[in-house]
Amino acid sequence: MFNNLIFIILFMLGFYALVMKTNLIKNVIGLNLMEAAVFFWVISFSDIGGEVSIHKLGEEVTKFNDPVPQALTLTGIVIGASTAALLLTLIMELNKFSGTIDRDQLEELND
Amino acid sequence: MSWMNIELILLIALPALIAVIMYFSAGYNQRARNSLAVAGAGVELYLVFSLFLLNFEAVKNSNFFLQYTIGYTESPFVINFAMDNLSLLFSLIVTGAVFLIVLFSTKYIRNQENSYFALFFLVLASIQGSILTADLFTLYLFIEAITIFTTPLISFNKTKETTRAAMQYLFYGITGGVFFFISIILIYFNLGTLKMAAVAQSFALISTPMQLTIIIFFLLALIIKLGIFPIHFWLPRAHSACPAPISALLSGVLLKVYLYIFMRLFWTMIAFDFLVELHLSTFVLDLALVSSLIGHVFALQADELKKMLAYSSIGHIGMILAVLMLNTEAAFYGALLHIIAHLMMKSGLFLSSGYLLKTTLSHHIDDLKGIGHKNRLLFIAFIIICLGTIGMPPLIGFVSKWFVLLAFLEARHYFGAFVVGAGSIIALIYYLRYISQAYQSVKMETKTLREELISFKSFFKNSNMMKNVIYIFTLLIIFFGLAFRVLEMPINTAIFELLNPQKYIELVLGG
Amino acid sequence: MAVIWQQFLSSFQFDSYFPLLAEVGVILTLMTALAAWNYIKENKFWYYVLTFVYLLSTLVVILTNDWFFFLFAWEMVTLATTFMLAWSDWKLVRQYFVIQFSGSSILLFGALAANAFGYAKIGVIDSVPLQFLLIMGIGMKSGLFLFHFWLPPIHSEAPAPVSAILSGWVVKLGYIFLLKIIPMETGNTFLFLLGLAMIVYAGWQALRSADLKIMLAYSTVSQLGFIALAIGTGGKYAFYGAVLHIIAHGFAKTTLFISSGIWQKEYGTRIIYDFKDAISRRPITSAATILSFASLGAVVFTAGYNSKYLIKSAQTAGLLSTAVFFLLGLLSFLYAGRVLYWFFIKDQDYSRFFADLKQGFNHYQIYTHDILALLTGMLGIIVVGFWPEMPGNILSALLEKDFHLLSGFRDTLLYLGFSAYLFYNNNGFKVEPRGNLSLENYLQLFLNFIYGLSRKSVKFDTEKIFETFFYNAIFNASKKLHDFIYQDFTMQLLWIPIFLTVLLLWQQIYSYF
Amino acid sequence: MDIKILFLILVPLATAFLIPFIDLINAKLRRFFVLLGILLESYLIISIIVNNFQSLKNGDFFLQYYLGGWHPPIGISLAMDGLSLLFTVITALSLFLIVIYSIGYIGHHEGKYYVLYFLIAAASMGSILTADMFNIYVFIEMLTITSGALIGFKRGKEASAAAIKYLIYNVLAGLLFFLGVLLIYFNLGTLNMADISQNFGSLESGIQLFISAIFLTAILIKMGIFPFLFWLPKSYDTAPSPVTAVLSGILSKVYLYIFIRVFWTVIGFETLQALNLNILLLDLALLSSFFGHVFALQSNNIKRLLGYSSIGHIGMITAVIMLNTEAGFYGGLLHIISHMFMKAGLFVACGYLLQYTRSHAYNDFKGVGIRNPSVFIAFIALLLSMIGMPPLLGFASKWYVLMAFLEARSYFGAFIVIFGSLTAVIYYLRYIAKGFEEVRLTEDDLKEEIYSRPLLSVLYREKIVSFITYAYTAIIIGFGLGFRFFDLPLKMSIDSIMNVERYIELILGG
Repeated sequence: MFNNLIFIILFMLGFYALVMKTNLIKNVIGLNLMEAAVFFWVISFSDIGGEVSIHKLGEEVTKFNDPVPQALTLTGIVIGASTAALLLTLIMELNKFSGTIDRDQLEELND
Repeated sequence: MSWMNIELILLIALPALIAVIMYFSAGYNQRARNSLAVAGAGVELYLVFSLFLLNFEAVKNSNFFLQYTIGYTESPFVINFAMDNLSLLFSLIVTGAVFLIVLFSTKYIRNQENSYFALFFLVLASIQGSILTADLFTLYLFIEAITIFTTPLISFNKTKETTRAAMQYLFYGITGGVFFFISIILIYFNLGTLKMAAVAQSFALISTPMQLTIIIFFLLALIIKLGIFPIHFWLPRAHSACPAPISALLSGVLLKVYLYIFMRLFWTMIAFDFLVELHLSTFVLDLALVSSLIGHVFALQADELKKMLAYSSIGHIGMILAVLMLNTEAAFYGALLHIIAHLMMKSGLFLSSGYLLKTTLSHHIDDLKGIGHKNRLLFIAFIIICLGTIGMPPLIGFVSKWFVLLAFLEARHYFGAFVVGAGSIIALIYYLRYISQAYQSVKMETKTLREELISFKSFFKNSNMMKNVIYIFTLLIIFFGLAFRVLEMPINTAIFELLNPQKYIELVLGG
Repeated sequence: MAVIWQQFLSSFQFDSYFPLLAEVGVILTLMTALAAWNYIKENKFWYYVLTFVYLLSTLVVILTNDWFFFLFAWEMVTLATTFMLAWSDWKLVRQYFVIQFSGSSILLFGALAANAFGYAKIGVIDSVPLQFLLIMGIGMKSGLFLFHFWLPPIHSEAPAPVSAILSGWVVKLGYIFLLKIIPMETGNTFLFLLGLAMIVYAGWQALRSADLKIMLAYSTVSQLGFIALAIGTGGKYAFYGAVLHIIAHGFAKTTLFISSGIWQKEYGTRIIYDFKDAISRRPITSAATILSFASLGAVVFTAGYNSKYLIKSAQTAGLLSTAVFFLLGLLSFLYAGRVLYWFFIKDQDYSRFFADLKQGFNHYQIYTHDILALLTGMLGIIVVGFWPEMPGNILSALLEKDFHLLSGFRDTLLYLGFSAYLFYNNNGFKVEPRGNLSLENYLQLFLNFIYGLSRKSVKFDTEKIFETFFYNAIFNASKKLHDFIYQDFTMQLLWIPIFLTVLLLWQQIYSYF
Repeated sequence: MDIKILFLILVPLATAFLIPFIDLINAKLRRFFVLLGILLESYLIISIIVNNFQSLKNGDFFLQYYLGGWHPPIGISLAMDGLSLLFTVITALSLFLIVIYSIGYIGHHEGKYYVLYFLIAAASMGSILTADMFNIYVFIEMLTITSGALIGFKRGKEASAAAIKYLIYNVLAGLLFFLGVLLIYFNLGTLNMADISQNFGSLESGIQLFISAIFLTAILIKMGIFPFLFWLPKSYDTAPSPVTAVLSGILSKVYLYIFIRVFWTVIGFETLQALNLNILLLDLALLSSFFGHVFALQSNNIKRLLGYSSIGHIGMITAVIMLNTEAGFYGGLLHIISHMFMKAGLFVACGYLLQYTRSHAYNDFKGVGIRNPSVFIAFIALLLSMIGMPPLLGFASKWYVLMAFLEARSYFGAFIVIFGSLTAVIYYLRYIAKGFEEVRLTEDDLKEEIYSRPLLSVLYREKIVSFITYAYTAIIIGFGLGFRFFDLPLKMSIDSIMNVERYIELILGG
């Protein structure tokens, strides 16, 4: 139960940063925080104390963690990184043109 | 009565074909194109007239009936045509008037003739289609086609105000179309069929509130299209913005087609007593009368000749609709006669105004000074037609006004009779306003005279064709004024057709 | 086509005195056509075409008993006479046409109402409201009391032969029609009162007018009053009186208007005071004028006396009716006599009368057509005067009617005395000449009023209601809604958690509703 | 085991990765290589249709491919049934047309543009064909990132702001989708759609509600239904018009497909009904359609207006599908097809018309109709078909949608459809009128206009650009008259939605 609790706290923190903060970069950080929370939750959920699920020749392995969530998290991390990179470049672009990255001053974001 | 008479399709396909040829005939010299247009309209008229003559006996004892169906049979999107006396009469007068209008416009239109004639013949095709159709879906198809094809014609000479008029016309046309669409879909939803005859048979099965909604939406659509009182303001702007032959086509011919559709919908399809028991007929009657009065009163203040003519056609259409709603034998006779009379008179008026306004600086009343002296004989023809619209005796206007008034008085509807009388007096006043303006002597300084003659040199070179068309209209009016009994036979058979839809139903379904 | 022709022919009705009236109409039109030969100079051909059309339609109006052809023909009469006015001034055409057209639409309304109420043919109509409606219809066209305002200006301005036709016959068609529809026995009291008012009012106006043609126009109105009175009283002799009066007044007024045309050509003015030594210059015209004025004033052996006597005899005998009639007779004698007084009596010197007469005859160039017209007019008055039952005694009922010529002679002498006394001491009612009446400004006033009305009515044109409603209202509403939903980015992002909670709690929310 | 499906995804992927190398050789070749790629793609689809035309005929069309040979419960598999065939065909057709359009339209950084474009192509093909939940997530994220980059393609203040807003929304949605997939995995232990739908019913209703709520929010954000329609109009406005054509034409339809697949085959409509979510969704979709049309009324920027109107239409389609009746699906799918062609056509035409106007604002739209008349007539034809004029495709689809609403007795839905077409008449006519207005180009206007903006497209490319608009109008009119042609594919896709058991039995049984 403990890992669900941490997941929810981290998720809410990230969401708070994303929604309430007016600085765009903080929003991106918040977004990554939410993604990290999900990855953490997945790994913690699927860890049953077993071996790493790499098959050594000749060895008999009884208990190993389920490899599928780990694969999912790997892809998730890749996707999170690429979205963050894209968002940050766009924020730099916006800053170049309008000089600020503060959501309140930027009128274009609202309409 | 063979099942598949090919003439009906020919009537619609021919103008469409000519339109296509016309569109791609940009390169040909003008004379070839004009003769093609005239030949096309002539063949169309010949076709309709031969239909009338060939089965003259059938028309006489009113069992004239042709039918044709194409398209996927089971889905609602089947297209079937049927022509009985009423549609034969209408298609006859419509094609006749359109033939004369084409004759006039070959000389009148000077630029972009190919797109003009292409659109014109497309409109003619859709008019024929909407007259001949026997099911609601094709009717909706053709009504939308008419709206779409007439809009570019209205904004033909590309000024700011004509485009505004065209846009307003398109907007109200489409909203009318949407209302029509709603009622069609409700009918299809309740009865499963869109064939007018089948709908007529089983219209009673629908629950009364649904009947009420269907009828109301039909009425709304037609009130918008006919330019009846609350939504009439687009009509003067649209009919005065377009070139003269087009405004003749619109207010002379097109309004009559919508009246025909009104008759077809509320007499053959939805039996008229549905309307009576829903007390809608009295409502529409009074609305039409108010619209007629409004039309005439507003015509008084119209400062442009064509706008005044458009307002007066609102007045006349309101009157015809009111007489129709009386639903008595005499009322139909008066209405049909007035439809024919108004068709001839209004097209004649618009064509002659087109010719007259070619020589003046602008359409405004102050610039009309002295045109009476300049083209003397033509203006006399204009006056004769005006007298006709007012209802002076030797002309057909008197005869139709007589029967309309008679119908009103027989139905003891005194307000209607008053509106007819007052309308013609007001009409006299605003016509006189323009006629007296035209006869004022104008001191032409040499400069304007010279400049005027040069600028219209090309126009006057071959303008006698235009004059002949207008003279033909005047002679027609005078001839029918004296010999209106000639029209009696077709009108009576049409009324007989209208009053008992059973014959139409079992002919369409049985056949 | 053939069908119409049979129906047209079958609708003619040749009973009682209507063929006689038709003949008189033909003669009068002939007279005016002759008079017009010299009067009308440019495009005569069209004038005679119009007269021919007018002649045909009057015959149809009088003889037909089918509503449609009756109205068709009467409209043609109006159309023909309207265009005849063009020879003097186009404005007249406009005025005359507007008024006649509104009159004819009322008449159309009445005729159709009668047709709708079951009177398929023009015949006696019993229901009084219908009679009233038809009288109103006739009113505008034939100058009944309330609608006679247009008659003097138009008849005085029109060219002489045209005003001759107008006053002589066109105005009377209405009364001929009334003869057909008003029941013989009862008559119509409303018509009776109208007639009385017309006689008095128009007579007084005629007395006060200095211009010859205006005086003639007003006298037409007052004589029409006599006809209306006759038809109003009802009874065989009253109707015969009306017929006779129509004929007598027709002849008299046509000759008078033709002669007024000649006087105007001769003297160049229409004011009666400056007609000097008329007899010597125009002997025959003055003879005709004297005779027709005498018939107008109901001098004993002229046509006017017979008809007026018949009308008087038809009244309910009694002191009041005889006194009233004596005064009415005196009034018409006065305005007729006044003109004669100014023409021939007031400060004219007849010292070298015969020399002037002889000189007048030989050197003035005499227009044969005018003379012929005047002679037929005089002949008509004399014939009606001496044979009230018409040659070939068509009006056979008048054969044994005793016209008390002796008492008539006595009345004429009394009238002569009274008028001589009155002319002598208030100087022949000399009134300074008013400018000739014209309807133009009244009509223009009326038209501008109507244009103003319609311009005001356009203000609440539905277009503005629809346009403002459709475009502006909808756009503003959607703008407001858009701004309300689109507050700013944070608000928009907050929608996500809100939506998630709504979804999760949906069961409860749904069960709540 | 049919390799062709895999190639459907691989071909655009390969073209995307090979384009930079082609650039190295010489830039001229790139345009032909791109054409080659898209032609290969369409060849593949045609061959699929031709090969199993017989099975298409008698309705039991089904293709399957197991990646790496592993059978369903473990391996990732691609499946193509009637519905996905329909969507693949129309997406490929639209992609084909838009590629030709963008050859004519895009002037700068063509290489980057085509890479992103073909990635989108691959991702959309992939998400239509996969039968595996996580695989859908991957393709969705691919779509988000590439379309985000394409929206920000024009490097302006507006474009980057729109891209940021778009990305924030969609990445968040992607995250929620990922959460949903994980939840499914932890509860059911499998990721294969057929497997999940088989025993999704066994879960108790609390978990079912939570999972469907998460999926619902994710997909609604992506589709742009009411609470989350804020990113859509802005991104349509600033993106270059071939990109908007792709976004509105293809992407929204792909998300609709995912919506159908997730809620009909995976989660199953009965669970939604049990949770009464379908009523909420129906009303929400109708509300979103209402808002879409109302907001379109007030927008004075042509592309944003088209964005709002596509929100309206998407809302209407989802509502019709939510009715879950035979006629509902028929109307919905037909409207998806017609809306795809109309919207893509409109944006293509818009791109052409707005080339020389100063901005997309309403009063800069002045005189556009007179400057390029023939394209404007095509533009009006497309607008008329959006309103629902009879001879055009829009009318047929509106007819069936309205019939579906009436049969299902949801009169509010019918009202919204009518309201939509009535408001459409108003706001489209406003622009048509503006287009025709005379514009008195004064001397300096002309000078300022021509030299101020970089010439996006080279002149000889004008022909291709206007040609595509005529192609779309031809499709509209052609199919408008012959819409019966869609009867067979629609019937097939309806029964592939309706009976989920056949889908499960085919995938697991195979």
